[in-house]
Amino acid sequence: MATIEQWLEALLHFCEEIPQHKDQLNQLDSAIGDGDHGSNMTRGVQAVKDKLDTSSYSELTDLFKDIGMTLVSKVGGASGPLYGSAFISMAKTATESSDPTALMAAGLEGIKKRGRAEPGEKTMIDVWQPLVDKLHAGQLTQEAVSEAFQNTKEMKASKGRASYLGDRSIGHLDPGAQSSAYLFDCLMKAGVLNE
Amino acid sequence: MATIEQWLEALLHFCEEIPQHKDQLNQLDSAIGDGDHGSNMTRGVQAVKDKLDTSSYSELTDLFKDIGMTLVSKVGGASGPLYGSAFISMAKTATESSDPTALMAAGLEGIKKRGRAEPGEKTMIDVWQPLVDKLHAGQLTQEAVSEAFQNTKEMKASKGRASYLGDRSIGHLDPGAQSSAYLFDCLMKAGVLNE
Amino acid sequence: MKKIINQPDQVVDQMLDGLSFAYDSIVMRLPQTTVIARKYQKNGKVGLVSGGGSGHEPSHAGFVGRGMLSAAVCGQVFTSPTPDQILEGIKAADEGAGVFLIIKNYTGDVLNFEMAKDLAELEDITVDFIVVDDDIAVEDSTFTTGRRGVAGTVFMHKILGSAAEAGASLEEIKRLANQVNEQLFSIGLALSPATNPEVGKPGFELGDKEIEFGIGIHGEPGYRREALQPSHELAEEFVTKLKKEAGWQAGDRLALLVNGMGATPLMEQFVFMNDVKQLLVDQEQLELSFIKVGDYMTAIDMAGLSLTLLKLTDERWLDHLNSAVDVIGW
Amino acid sequence: MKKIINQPDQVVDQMLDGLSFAYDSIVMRLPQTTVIARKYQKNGKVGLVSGGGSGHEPSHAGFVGRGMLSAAVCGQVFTSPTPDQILEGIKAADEGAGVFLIIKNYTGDVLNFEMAKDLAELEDITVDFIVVDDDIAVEDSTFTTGRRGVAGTVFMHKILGSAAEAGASLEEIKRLANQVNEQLFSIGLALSPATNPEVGKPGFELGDKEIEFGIGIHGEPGYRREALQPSHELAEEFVTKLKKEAGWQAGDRLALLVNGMGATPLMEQFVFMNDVKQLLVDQEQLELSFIKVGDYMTAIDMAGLSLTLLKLTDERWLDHLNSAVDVIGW
Ligand SMILES: Nc1ncnc2c1ncn2[C@@H]1O[C@H](COP(=O)(O)OP(=O)(O)O)[C@@H](O)[C@H]1O
Ligand SMILES: Nc1ncnc2c1ncn2[C@@H]1O[C@H](COP(=O)(O)OP(=O)(O)O)[C@@H](O)[C@H]1O
Ligand SMILES: [Mg+2]
Ligand SMILES: [Mg+2]
Ligand SMILES: [Mg+2]
Ligand SMILES: [Mg+2]
Repeated sequence: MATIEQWLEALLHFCEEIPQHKDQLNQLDSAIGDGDHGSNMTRGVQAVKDKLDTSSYSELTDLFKDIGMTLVSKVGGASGPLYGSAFISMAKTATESSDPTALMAAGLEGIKKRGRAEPGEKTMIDVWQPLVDKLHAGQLTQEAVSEAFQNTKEMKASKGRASYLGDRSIGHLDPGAQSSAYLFDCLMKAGVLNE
Repeated sequence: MATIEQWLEALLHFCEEIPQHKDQLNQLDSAIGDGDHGSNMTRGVQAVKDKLDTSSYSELTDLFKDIGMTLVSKVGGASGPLYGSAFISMAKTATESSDPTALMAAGLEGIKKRGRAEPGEKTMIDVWQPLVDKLHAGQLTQEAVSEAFQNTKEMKASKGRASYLGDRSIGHLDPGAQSSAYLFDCLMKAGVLNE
Repeated sequence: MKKIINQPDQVVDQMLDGLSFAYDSIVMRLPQTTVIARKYQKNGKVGLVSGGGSGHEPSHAGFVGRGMLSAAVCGQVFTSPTPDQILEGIKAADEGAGVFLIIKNYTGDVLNFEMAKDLAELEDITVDFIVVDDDIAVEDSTFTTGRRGVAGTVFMHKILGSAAEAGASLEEIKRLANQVNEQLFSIGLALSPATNPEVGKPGFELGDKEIEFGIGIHGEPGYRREALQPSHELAEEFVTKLKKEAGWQAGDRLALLVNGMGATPLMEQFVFMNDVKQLLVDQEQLELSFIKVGDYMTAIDMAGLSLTLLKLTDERWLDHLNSAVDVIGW
Repeated sequence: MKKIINQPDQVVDQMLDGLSFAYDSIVMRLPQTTVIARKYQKNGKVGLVSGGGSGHEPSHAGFVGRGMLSAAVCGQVFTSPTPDQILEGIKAADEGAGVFLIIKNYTGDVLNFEMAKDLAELEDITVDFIVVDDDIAVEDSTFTTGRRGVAGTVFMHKILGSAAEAGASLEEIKRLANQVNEQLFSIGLALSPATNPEVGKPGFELGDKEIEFGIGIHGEPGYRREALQPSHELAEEFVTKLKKEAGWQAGDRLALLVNGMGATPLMEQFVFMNDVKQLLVDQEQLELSFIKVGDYMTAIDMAGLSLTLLKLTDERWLDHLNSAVDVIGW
């Protein structure tokens, strides 16, 4: 079972990864959205980093709650409430369980509920859902992460801004799926989630 | 002494010359004004042509008055009242004299009075004044026309829009001087004014 | 990018300071927030809160004041504001009779306003809302996000603002909002894209002679790209599309908004208005009972315009549109 | 040239039809003319007529209505209207107490309005006028045409309109106009030139990162070309120039107009407003008693803005600026 230090390491790493991929995320969002997903997420994770740098945590639930609230109040757009809801939902579950699979499953439920979306609609859920499924099966791999992300390319968007494009959304990767893939990468690198 | 037919021929020719040089006049005006002198004058002479085509004249004064009023009500800008005043002033003088020199001198006075301008201010007056002087001296030539027009190039404008440019107006020909040069050309070609 | 700004990430903050200073008899900026609230004696009426990403000026802060909005919550450029900011707007708008949110249909706006509603209800403020979705360029379907909210939202502000001013209850406002939304139809086109100052380059590319039909108000591309056409043909495309969606019969009464997208001179908007008039009045025999022409819901510096129709199925809506207001941008 | 128009030479005609149709409760177009007159019961007050070339929308037709202008005479784009049209405007404005003309200082405008005054006096209408020359970008001298009339003219419309509405006599209006004109100072800059639809190409060229200080409202080039600077530096250039011309002391009261040139989003205008505020209020300790920000005197599709100051040397001017009007564009 992952320690809180591992979670912290993973999440701080995520806070560094996103700004480094800001332009890439904006570009993905330009193709099928409004070009700001990188900027939105960067604004959010920078605030999260400030928060984590000035706080100390002994309980996962406090950590997740702070991250969730910070994301909700800093990111804006669609991704703010969605990532925020993921972490707030994880915070709730963390009062009962510290099992990473259960926590990530709770995050997924938070996103689905807030976004009223299902797998196959070309959103971040198309990374979260298959990877949570893999976690349950004990089969999470680096390849699974990039495969899930790449699968969004051929999907037709029916949620979020990309849905306005209808069929023209096909052939583009989903920006929220990319940022979620980075999250899973970080969690794996820090050993929170195991291959 | 020129006949009314010669005046008519000259002025109808002017009504054809201006539209042919519309772009050139606009370009001259773009350099030191607002780029519309060709359009303004074209709008005016087309209305004059319509008027002349549907009227017949036995008196110069009637002819000049109609042209003056038409120009005043169709050209707009600075050049409309100025050319209009020239012809209205000529119409007044035509009740007493049909001497082309006296008539053109009256036209010049009309412009100067309306525009409150003097020679050397880089306006149409810098064509009218030297050419009326030449007429008085019996020395009007084609070269004198183009010389007068060309002389506006090195002048610094102190009237009209070009004056806003101050020294930067130097080096450009004055558009109103060019259209006036066309008028004198037409009057010479039709034999109203003699070399 | 050629803009009269300082640091791109300071644009919203400085814009709100400039606006609230210039019009300090009408509005104020709530300290430490991006909320523009009206200066007004509270008197137990329903409060109205709108907002969304910035870049649509004069929307939404320009419609805050007596007879329209109680507060506008301004996000980063083209980015929905966050729930904590919206909550501040709701609290400022609350006069004790509940607060009504006017949300444009974008996932981000809907999610953030919904979360704010939850937070407000924790503080015992009754909140209800309408999601405006007037943009017929986007195909509507219960399986997708549905139509976007665009310039028609301004009519929603005006009508609900007038009703609230007249003392309507939260339920009445909600019913009115639903009725108006059903009769509200908009469509837009662009001659040039918008440049978000934080992004630094245009949202899409258009050739020298190309226009794009059906664009959104955030630089979203539209449904068809074509060569530039005369204004009367553009008007025809819009009227045909609107007729198909809105449906109408000779004699029907409409309110109309010709809306500039930010960089389109009024000259062009009025020429277009004249073409629309010929189609709707002379040809379709409709009665245009209320008209506005100008920049109301812009996309920063996009050149283009949109046309909004509201079918006046209720006589009182016209009174609401005509009633006096004290705001910056109406 | 990318514009929403039909034939370029029909633009003014169709624009005026569109405008007068859209706002037919406020104004009407006099048949067979390019005059927009207000719909209003005549009651023996002084009539106010303004106008000039088109392309400055909402000027001047947008300021016709109760409390401002009686009529606006609209010339071709950037071309002064002709005396016969101005005469129609004067006749429409005449309520028996004389008509006052608000002319911007351009040779063409001055000459055509003067001729119209002569014609009106032949018809026994008493006419007087002011030639507004607020543009400090142009050096003033009795040996030249002098300063141009630019955005400050809108404050002139408002103050005189309010005075006329309150029943001031022609002589009183004339005196007031002279006093206001002496305290009126403007200066502008462009990020991009204007394109007159009849000309079809921009009036001047500017590089990708260049701006031009001191431009006029007809695409006239200005006094200096420079690399684009942050908004607060642009504001500094303007304030320095204005201070030199207008002169002021801490505590002086000003009315202020930040005016967009047609293609400049309100976002930028409000950011600029914020920088102007810091200079004038925080640094120069002036009191900004009245402020407007928006498109009031445009140059078609020029991107840029101008800053106008009116030194409020008379307390009553503020009341005139604040009084209610019923016009399209104020
Ligand atoms: N209803 C939804 N459910 C889940 N994810 C969504 C939904 N709508 C959008 N998203 C995700 O949000 C991402 C866009 O986020 P972002 O660009 O930050 O917000 P916005 O669309 O408001 O600009 C999309 O790429 C998608 O992954
Ligand atoms: N005060 C004046 N006296 C005489 N001619 C003048 C005066 N002002 C301008 N002009 C002439 O008018 C010409 C410009 O005419 P035009 O471009 O049609 O009008 P506008 O300047 O109003 O656009 C100038 O080139 C100049 O010859
Ligand atoms: Mg986005
Ligand atoms: Mg000119
Ligand atoms: Mg966004
Ligand atoms: Mg002109």
